Amino acid sequence: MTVEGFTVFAGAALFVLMLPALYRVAVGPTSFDRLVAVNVIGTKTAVLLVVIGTLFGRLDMFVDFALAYALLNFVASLAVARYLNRTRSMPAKKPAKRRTPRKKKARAS
Amino acid sequence: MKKIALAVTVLTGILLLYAAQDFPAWGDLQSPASASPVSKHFIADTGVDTEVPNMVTAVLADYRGFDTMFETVVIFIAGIAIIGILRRTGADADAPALKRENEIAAEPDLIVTNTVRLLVPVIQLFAFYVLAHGHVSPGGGFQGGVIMGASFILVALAWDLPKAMDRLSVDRAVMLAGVGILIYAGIGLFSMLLGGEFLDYAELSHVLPVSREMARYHAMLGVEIGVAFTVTAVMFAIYANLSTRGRLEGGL
Amino acid sequence: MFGEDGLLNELLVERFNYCVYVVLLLIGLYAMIAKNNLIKKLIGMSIFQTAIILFYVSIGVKEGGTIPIYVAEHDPHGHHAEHQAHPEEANATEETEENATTATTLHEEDHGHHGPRSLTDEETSDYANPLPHVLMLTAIVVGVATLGVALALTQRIYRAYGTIEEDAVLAAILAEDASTVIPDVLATKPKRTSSKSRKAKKA
Amino acid sequence: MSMDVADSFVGGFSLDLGFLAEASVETIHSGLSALDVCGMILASVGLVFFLGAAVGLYRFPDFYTRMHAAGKGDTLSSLLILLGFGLITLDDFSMVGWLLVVKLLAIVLFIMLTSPTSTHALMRAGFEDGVEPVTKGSSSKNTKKEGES
Repeated sequence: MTVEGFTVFAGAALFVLMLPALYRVAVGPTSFDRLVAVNVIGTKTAVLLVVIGTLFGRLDMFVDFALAYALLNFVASLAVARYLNRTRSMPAKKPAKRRTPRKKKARAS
Repeated sequence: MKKIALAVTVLTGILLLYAAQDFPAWGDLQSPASASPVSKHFIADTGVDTEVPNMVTAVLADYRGFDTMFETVVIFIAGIAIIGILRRTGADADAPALKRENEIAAEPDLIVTNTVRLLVPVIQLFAFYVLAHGHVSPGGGFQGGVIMGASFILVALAWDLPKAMDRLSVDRAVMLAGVGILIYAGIGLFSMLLGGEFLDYAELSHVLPVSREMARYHAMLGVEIGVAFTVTAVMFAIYANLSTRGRLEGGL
Repeated sequence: MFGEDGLLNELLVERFNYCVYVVLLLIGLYAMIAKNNLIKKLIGMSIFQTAIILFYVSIGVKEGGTIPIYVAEHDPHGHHAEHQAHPEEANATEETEENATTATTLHEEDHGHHGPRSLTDEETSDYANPLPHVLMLTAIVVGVATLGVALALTQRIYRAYGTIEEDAVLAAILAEDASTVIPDVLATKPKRTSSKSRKAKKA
Repeated sequence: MSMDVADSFVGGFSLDLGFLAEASVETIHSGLSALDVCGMILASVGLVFFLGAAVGLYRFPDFYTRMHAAGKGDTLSSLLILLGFGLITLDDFSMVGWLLVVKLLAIVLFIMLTSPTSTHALMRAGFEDGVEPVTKGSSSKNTKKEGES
């Protein structure tokens, strides 16, 4: 196995393993589940950028992308966490939250 | 309504896919965009003209400098517009009605605040790196400005808005945004004074002890600094106004 | 169907980037038209923008090309780099004599030029087209500014009408149009009605 | 000037022009060095951890356990993969290789600090919002109820 081959494999594996997280984003019963999954995907995107940089042989450029992406990902997830922390029982949020478990129930049955 | 929307969408999609057959294939070297003399010139001669290795920065700040300047003005105007739209005046000012129901005052979280306290200087240093190193690696005024603005937003997120406004108040941010545009336009006007055209950085070699190419190189850095000022200030102003619905107090 | 000249081959293999952009664009378009919630409309607008950005950037791609930043040997400040690169190349040229000779001649040419030179057509095709990147950089920034203004307007609408559902906002505007006695309402709630009637006139 | 220093770093870079196809075997890596092997092992372990995180995210019954899987597995796997690729990049010990490793370490440090922090913030937000954990005997009924409380 060459380094090139391993790099391609690692990138593909990262991408494929993001799919369960994407599933959690799509159906996660609460919005917090979705946010955790989004956070995971964001972190892994930064890693994926490093992998792509290795593949292209321009890692010195892609490292900057990865760092900036990790930073903005942190800001985003922190912002949403703080927002949800502030707005506890916002009236408009309740029906949305109620709807998702029901959907899941319907799918299970 | 939904059916009409679906029909319109599908129709558009069919049209677009039909048109896509005539587009150049993926990675085609002979596609019109790649084969045009303009793009070839940008790739081949950027190094000769400006000595900047990063072509994107060179095209952004030099070849298309006029465009970027008014881009910066657009951001500035957007910031002012947001402040103007959300500002509470007259009878609106003391209307309390718009607090969300059961809104609680979020305590600053110990872990989050300590992490942010640790990270903010590093992030700002990274912003300066991205700004100053934008000629050689990916980066430049817009990116550096956004990262810088993010550091202020991070402070506002971890504690609350007033803590961030101690460092950069919205009024000062608007001023800073104006200063950024003035820096940009000032460099352009200065090169005009030196006998060139507006934003013709090469003329700056009359006052800088460098060659004409390196004058463009350094003037680009100055221009990017102006852009970074504006973007930093406007990003923070947008966040401050949108997150508090124009009240500029409290946390997110 | 997936033969050399088939339609699907052309669309899905050679031009898959356009398929991706069309799908994203349609999602955005549908959200903008059909959704009732103004925030969801804005999300649709954001997706639409992303589709356009993807389209432009994918046009700039070249087969086998790298990102539009000069690699070390084309770097305008590469004189230093070349001196450093020399010993390594000398090590690397054990394989074939031809390689070594071409490498040295190339370097001699470079030294003759002394400083940056403009790239040949061959080398030009090694880099992605920078122009779409620049255009999209500015487009992203303008997109952020537009999105900010749109969000501010949405907040303003919420402040005036207490809802961001398009139906409800339109209904409120219509009801007001039908029943307003302007001076009367002005006297009680000056700010609200003025902004409302302005909106109504626009509508 | 710092620019010149940085450029000289770029000059020592042996992995120039990443033309994937032809550059792959002959010019860059004729064989696997010990560092390459170490890096590949580290990155593989990282991928295994990420597999654990992904499965946990998919299968665990409630918010807190999912967060547990995501917070720990995600952070550790990112660190391992980044370090692994740092070792792979380092294989010629040039100046630019060291610079890259330092930058990668910066990312590692950054993720190590931020990922648990954002996980903690999310966890706290969820807890204060009243998301209820699965308890013994409640199986998954409780989690479904939680949205309605």
